[in-house]
Amino acid sequence: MADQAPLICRDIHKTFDQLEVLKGISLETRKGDVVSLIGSSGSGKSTFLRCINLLETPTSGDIIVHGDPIRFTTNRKGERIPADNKQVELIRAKLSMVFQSFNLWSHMTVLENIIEAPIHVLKVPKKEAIERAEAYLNKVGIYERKDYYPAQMSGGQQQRAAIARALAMEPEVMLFDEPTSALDPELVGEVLKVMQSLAEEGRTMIVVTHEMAFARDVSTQVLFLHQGVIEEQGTPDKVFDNPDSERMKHFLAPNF
Amino acid sequence: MADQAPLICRDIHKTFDQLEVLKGISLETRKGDVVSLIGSSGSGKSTFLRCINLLETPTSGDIIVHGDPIRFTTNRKGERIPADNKQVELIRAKLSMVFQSFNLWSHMTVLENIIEAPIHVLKVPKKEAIERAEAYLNKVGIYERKDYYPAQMSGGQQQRAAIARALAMEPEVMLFDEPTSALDPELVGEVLKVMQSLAEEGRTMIVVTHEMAFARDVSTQVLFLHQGVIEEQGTPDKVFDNPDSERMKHFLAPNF
Amino acid sequence: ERNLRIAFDVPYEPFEYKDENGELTGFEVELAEAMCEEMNANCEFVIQAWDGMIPGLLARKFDLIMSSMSITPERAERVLFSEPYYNTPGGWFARNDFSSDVTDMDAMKGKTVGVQRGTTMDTYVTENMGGIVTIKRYTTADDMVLDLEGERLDAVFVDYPVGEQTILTKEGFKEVGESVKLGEGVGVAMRQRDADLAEEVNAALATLKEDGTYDEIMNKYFNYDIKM
Amino acid sequence: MPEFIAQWLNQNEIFTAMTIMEYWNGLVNTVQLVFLSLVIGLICAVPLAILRTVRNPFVSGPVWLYTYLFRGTPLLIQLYIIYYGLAQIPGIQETFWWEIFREPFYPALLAFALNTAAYTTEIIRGAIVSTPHGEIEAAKAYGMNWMMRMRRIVLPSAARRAVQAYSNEVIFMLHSSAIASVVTIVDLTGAARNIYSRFYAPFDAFIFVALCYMALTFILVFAFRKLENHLLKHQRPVTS
Amino acid sequence: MIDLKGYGPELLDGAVVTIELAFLSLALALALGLIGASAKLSGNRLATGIATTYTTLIRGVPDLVMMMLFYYGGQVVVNMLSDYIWETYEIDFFFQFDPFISGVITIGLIFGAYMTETFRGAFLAVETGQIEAARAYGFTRLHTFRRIMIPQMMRHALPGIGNNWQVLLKTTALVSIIGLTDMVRVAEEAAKAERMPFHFFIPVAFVYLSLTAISELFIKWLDKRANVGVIQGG
Ligand SMILES: Nc1ncnc2c1ncn2[C@@H]1O[C@H](COP(=O)(O)OP(=O)(O)OP(=O)(O)O)[C@@H](O)[C@H]1O
Ligand SMILES: Nc1ncnc2c1ncn2[C@@H]1O[C@H](COP(=O)(O)OP(=O)(O)OP(=O)(O)O)[C@@H](O)[C@H]1O
Ligand SMILES: [Mg+2]
Ligand SMILES: [Mg+2]
Repeated sequence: MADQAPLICRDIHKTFDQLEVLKGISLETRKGDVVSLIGSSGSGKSTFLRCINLLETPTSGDIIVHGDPIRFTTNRKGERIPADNKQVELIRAKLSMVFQSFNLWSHMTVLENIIEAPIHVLKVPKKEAIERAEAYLNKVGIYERKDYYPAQMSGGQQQRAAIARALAMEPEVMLFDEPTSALDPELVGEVLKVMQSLAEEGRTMIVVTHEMAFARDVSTQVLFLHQGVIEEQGTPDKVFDNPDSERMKHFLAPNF
Repeated sequence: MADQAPLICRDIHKTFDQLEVLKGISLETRKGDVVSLIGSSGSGKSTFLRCINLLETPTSGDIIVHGDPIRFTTNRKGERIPADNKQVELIRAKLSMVFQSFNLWSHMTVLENIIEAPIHVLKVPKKEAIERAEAYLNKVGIYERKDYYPAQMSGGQQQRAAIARALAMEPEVMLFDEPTSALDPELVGEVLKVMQSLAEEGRTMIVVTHEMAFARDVSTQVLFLHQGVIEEQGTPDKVFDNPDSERMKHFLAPNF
Repeated sequence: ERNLRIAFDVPYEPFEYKDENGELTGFEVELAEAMCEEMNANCEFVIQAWDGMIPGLLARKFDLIMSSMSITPERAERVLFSEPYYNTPGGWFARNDFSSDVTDMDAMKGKTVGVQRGTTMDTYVTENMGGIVTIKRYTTADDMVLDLEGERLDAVFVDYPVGEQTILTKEGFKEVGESVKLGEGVGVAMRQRDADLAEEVNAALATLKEDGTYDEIMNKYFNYDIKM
Repeated sequence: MPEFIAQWLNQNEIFTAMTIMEYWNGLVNTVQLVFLSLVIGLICAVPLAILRTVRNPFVSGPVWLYTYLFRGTPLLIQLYIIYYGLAQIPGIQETFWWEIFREPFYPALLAFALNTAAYTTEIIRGAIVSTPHGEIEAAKAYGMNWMMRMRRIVLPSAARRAVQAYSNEVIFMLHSSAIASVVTIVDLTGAARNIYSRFYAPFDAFIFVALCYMALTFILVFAFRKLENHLLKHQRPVTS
Repeated sequence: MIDLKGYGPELLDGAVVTIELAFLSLALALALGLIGASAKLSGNRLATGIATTYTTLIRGVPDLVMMMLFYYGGQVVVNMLSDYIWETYEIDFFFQFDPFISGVITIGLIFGAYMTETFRGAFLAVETGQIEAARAYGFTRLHTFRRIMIPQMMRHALPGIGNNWQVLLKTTALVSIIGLTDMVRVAEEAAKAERMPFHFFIPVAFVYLSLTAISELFIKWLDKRANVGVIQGG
């Protein structure tokens, strides 16, 4: 059980209207993996991440979370949809997402943001949820801000709160969609540092990022997407220092 | 008459509440002069320009437009105000202002914007006003946009329409307040080109600008303002290549 | 002995109103009491606002209406009326300075006349003086007094007892012209299906009119004849 | 078709030629009353709105008070005060004014016009103060005097911003006019009330006028949509 | 104090009726508004159609006509219903359609239509990111609606609710026409009996003025509270 892959994706395709955005993406993770998804804008990184936790429904392909394959069915219009909403909600609770624009709930304080899902989705008792929340707030270093509203904090603090919110679900896998790109350069560092410490603790993470230094130093696996296809995949050393694909070489050129 | 100075300012002071923004600015123009006003933000450039056409009333000092000194009086509160509103309106009609944010009248088409003041202020017959407007629209290169509304055009086109509107008054002096700083870099060029062609025609212009290349290449006189005082004044060659003032040297440093 | 519920809309002096002690009394109330005794019925009095009167009857909230309901063809379609048991005339009232003859159509031409909306007086004026006078319709008699005083009305044509109570009691008004007997009078209203009850009511009323009880009650409240 | 209508009219006790006539007169009264009060209200509102934007509190204060009072109280109360109050002014019955105000139409018109003028004043004021400052400055810089700026720049531009809110006000006025029937005016609602009290058939009487009002409302909505399309064309992107 | 000729207590009772009426209709309007807005945004063609018909019909008809329709017509419907029940089951059921109930229903229905539009706009103003975050954490639709959409929407809806409330308060005056003894009706009766219109209507006008003024302050306060966390707070 402990060795079971936390997340397996097989041949994910996604088409919007006419446009095929993902053309068969597969990914297998082991516990403790940190997967970096890199690629130019529009290559389908966000779409893939959103397919994983079913914010978008993949047009075809399988998603298996901790041995549990997601069941799909077809609705009256002929579209593929998840067969069982309960299952989707359960799966989502196991895959915590951290958004580019934080998406903290603006009418709740930081603490309320963090305990909301554990209490109402995981049915953790309130007292325990608060204790847990405070521990994670300490970990991301904004304990003293717990009673602030999101709008009263800087972007970096908001993103750290969002990470604490994701952590509080004690998820199998954490999904990050460009968690630092909405931040000022000075604030990027503090968020990356928190993420690095999570990686060191052995959390399974999938990170869409433009921070090549992070991808190279922290991840165990790097995926380079181009126009909906995996162009290059492997350890950071392999992908960054010895890429097979011309495109990958081209992609790296201006950044390094 | 033809040799009379189109605009003379003598020792203009302007105080807002406690703050003295202009501390004695003088300027004499000859016909065909292109005066560039440069200086860091808050140095009083806009305020000086607005004093010239009395959008602000100078606290002290004289303004003489084409030999006609503006008369001032004091109101009951002891503030200095123009003595004769009719005179102010006449003077303003002779000094056409082009604003940073264009300020086209949004409920009128471009053509209507241009003929409005000639017809209603200068009492030009409508037919003649339209002919004149079309000529100027041609000159600034947006004739085919004449029936568009401002909101339907790009910033560069709007600013060119605003210049045509100013030209249609056939003014003694044209005043420009940072006419390109609200534009995207690609659009700046088209507006500067129009202004250059006006300078070549021998129009008297006073231009507040951050475009050092324009100030150096096109103007006949450059004024460098600093904290409400003229720190440096002279031909562009003198001011840019041989500045006396330390401040001017410092101001130029990061730009070149 | 059986139970009957009778509805009144109070206050409508002198037909039904509450006296100083809060007791329900008045001409129709006493008549109803006498009628119940005659019919050997156990009566309960219900107070009901005018607008809900017919609807309340139809919904069996009560069984009879004895609240000065004039018999009209429109109402007769919805309820069953007894024989009429009284008929008050319509009276003309105006300010003291009014001097025209209300029956002289030439003199009345162009005058403004107030009536209560939907009453037999309304119908009478509408039918007989429609093109001649301007008719204004009001909800209550009180409304008319203010407009009469404010000279927006020249005269009003209302149920005589109402006029007597609300207009003549105030300064500056008088009765003008003869009062007019209108319509088919006032009857007891019942549900269409209660035809048996209607027969009993008619019989009881007839007895009361014959044995002098009716006159006795009437003379307590009126100094003119309203018997039918 | 006309035969069918005639037959239906014959069978129907409520929609007779006479009641139809009554409804028609009511419609005419409603339309007159609403139209006149809107026209008067708008004519008063424009100068009042301008005064309301003046910085001097002795000028704008009274206008503020007027709009506050009329917007803060129900129109029904205003109507009662004007209708009954006018008659109480000592000696008014001897003046020429009484010839006018003894007719209920005119006190109602006065109340409605004052009410809509107050709301319209605030709508126009809002539109005036939201005129882009730069556009006014540009007008100044081209030598336009105050009058001309108002007439040529501020008001036309404000009118465009006010038209949407004003169309709501017009519809509100149409709906509010239904209370005219409480002071004996036989407008559409008054006609319905008279007919109801004659026949005791609420649905026939009131649903019919409700349909009339709805038709009037839709005509107004349609007209204003056309007007907005025309006035707001400067905000639309060019097609082609 | 002005001499109210002994009508003081009645006027006070009337004011209480006015306020009760206003609050009950507000509650009904808010409920209808929420239902209406949810229906319009549900994506269900039938629900959207019903809600749209509702708002269009209501906004085409004057409040007073609607009120009379409910007051006079409502009773007829109740009667028909109770006749039917009597005839089929011999159960004597009756329900008096009094002016208060008609007033609450009418005003609630009318302002429910306006609230529908207010809420609809407010729901649309909620950022999609906020909802997406809820979905991403496994919230059910109902939970998302209750805990995220409603509180977020309320902030956007408050100004609109405030405006509607101010108009609603003044609309309550109309119930006096269908015979409810609210403040206006008492003043009217007193004015007629004493023949002193100014004496009674002007104080009532001032009660309305102070009610609207208090509401204004209260709404400002609420708005400030609702926006805590959005406007930079202490
Ligand atoms: N809901 C949608 N409907 C239609 N097209 C979409 C939708 N979402 C994404 N796309 C398209 O899918 C493609 C991939 O988008 P995606 O957001 O996954 O790219 P990305 O790799 O995350 O890029 P970026 O680095 O800019 O975030 C784009 O061309 C985009 O326009
Ligand atoms: N209406 C006013 N009231 C008070 N202070 C003013 C006013 N207008 C300008 N100032 C002040 O006067 C000073 C000069 O302003 P001005 O706009 O003339 O500067 P500027 O040289 O045009 O700067 P920029 O390059 O930023 O446009 C500033 O400190 C400004 O805050
Ligand atoms: Mg993306
Ligand atoms: Mg400036």
